Amino acid sequence: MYFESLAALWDMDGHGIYVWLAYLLTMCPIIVMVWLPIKRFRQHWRWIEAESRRSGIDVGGAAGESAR
Amino acid sequence: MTEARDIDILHFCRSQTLRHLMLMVRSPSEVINPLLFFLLVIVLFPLGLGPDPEQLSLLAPGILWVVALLSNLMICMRLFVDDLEDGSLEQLAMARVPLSIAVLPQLLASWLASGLLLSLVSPIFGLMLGLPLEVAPVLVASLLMGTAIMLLLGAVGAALTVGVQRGGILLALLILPLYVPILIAGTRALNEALQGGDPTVALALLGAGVTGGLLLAPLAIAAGVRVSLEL
Amino acid sequence: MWRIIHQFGSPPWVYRFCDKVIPWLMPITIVALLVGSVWGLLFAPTDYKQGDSYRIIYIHVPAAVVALAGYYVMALAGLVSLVWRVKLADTAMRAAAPIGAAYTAIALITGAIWGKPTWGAWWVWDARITSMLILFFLYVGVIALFEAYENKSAAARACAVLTLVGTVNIPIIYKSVDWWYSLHQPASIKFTGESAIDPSMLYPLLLMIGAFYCLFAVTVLLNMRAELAWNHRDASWLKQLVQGT
Amino acid sequence: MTTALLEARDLSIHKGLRQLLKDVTLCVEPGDLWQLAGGNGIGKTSLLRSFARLASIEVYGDLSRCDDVLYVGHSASLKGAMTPRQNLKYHPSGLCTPTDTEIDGALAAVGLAGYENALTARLSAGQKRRVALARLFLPSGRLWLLDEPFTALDVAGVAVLEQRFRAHAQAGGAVVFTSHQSADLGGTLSVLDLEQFRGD
Repeated sequence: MYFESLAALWDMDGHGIYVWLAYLLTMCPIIVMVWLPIKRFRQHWRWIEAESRRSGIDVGGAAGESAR
Repeated sequence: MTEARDIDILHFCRSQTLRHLMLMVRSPSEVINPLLFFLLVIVLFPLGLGPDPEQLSLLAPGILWVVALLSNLMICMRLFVDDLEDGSLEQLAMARVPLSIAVLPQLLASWLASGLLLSLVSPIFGLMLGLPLEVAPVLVASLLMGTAIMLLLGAVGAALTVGVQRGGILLALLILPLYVPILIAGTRALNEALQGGDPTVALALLGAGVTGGLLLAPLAIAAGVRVSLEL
Repeated sequence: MWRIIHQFGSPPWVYRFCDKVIPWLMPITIVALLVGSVWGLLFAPTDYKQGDSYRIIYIHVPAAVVALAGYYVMALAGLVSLVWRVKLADTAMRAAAPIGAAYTAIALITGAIWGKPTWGAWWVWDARITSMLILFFLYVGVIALFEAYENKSAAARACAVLTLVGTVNIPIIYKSVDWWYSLHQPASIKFTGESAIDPSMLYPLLLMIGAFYCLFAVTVLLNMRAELAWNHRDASWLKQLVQGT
Repeated sequence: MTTALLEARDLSIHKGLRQLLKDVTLCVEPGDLWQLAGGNGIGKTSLLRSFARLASIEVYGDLSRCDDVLYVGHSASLKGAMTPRQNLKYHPSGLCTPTDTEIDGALAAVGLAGYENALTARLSAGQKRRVALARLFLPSGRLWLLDEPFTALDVAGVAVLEQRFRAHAQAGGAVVFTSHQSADLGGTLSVLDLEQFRGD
């Protein structure tokens, strides 16, 4: 590792605050950008499940076109 | 049955330009308001920055161009709105002339009534900002070309936002980033002229902008109009 | 003959494509991001001029590169949806716009933070940063236009036109901002360090750029899958998939 | 190219996720008079606009037609600040370059003889509608696509219009118009009831 100790890594002779702040402000949006669509997709998926269970349509199998 | 006479594009463009010029003459406020706006906003800057001519003349190129840009934006906000409301835009799309050519007459008429007048009047406003008269030819030339490109780009934004309620603010958001190169080239031309440098490079760039705009922008305007007609 | 070309890339096909690609692309992206960051932060040598603050380059440059590439991806999707009227290109464009805007924002924020130690000011009107700011407004313009239309198919067509116009203008904007910058401030240190960069610093940078590209692809696919699931919530093919699993 | 002026094969029109019309098939030959009938909101105007190719984003299917088209929509496409004569002379559809005599003749035909130089803004809604319809009396396209041509017209106006339709059909043109009233154009009129194409 380039730095002798963890303290040196954290401090980075004075520039540490900027580097870690930049990384924090990058990783947070990235995590949100990845997590948000997954959450939305799961919501839609559960909604479709509930919808098809509520209207009791047998969608799969030979019936093919849903008997609406 | 009387076969519709074959359409002559030149005649169509001439008659449409005449039509729009006639409409502008009939509603003069549409022509005079942008000029008044231009004057009013220019007056604000000395009030804000102080009356001292040296300082003002340093900032004059930037001020003149930013204000020309904003008044051009104001013109573009009203560009297709009336025609969409009364159905003329629909008929224009139905004309047997390609739509990208059919929109040009209206732009020419708008430019004559706004860009041209603005450019010819700007040396007077320049004087108020301490801009010497020697620079006037470069100012007028750069504004003539600049307002033409800004109208072409603004028309693209106008075509896309005409079908939307309160499309004016949206138009500014879409189009101002595209105005940046014109602003840079225009102020560069003026600054070079002021400092005795050679403004022809910037003026040439503006000229390239006009020809490029005339070629490419109508395609985007036609596509934008077709989208707005779908709503 | 006015005839619409076959609906290439029908929703079910693209949905399955997303389902197939995401499971293996996601881990690759995470690994690449972690390795790149650790490599850049911990193992890469320091820069003799700027000191350790240069390590921000490992997120600033990839974000800037992908932000610009993202706009061209969006313009490509727009072109495909304009010319071949493929509905899926509309969803791709709608998915890519906010992500591209986010990357541009990241590039701006990290650029500003980087500017503080090296140039002493939070905001520096450097050519690169200014062009990035204008690119951000182009993205916001596309998103705003999309939200302004009620009829989303027309919105996609309008955004396609806008992105194509934007694509033509981006090089002009970048060149004119450089030209403007070179007049007022003769080239001081180039922000993104075109100067020959030492290989030990370069490899983590290339890895991070690759990681950001994968991340862009994954987030776009995730957004598209969520969008598809909502747009086709009452389509039978989706119900079968939901029932089937 | 067949002699048909307009040919639509399994055209389907969507509005968002809802399908307005599906499998619309229509072939308009020279001399035809077609009325698109159906309740409100069935999609008459959308179908007519898709024929005019003003609506094309959410329209799928095959549609081919001649280019020589005259379209009159709901709005009268007239400028209030101009006189009826100028409106017709400089009309944006630019279908033809009418001479003044032709314009006066057309305006007289729709019963606006004395109004050539009055400002269009001062005319009543019915009169504005007539100025718009005066375009049918000028040399114009072979295929007419008219949206609710009979609205805001009195009985005399309707009769004049029906007579013009018959004359245009006999001269080898064709008219496709939407109207929820039943127009008595005798045998030549064929009615396309859009109920049969209602989407799901």
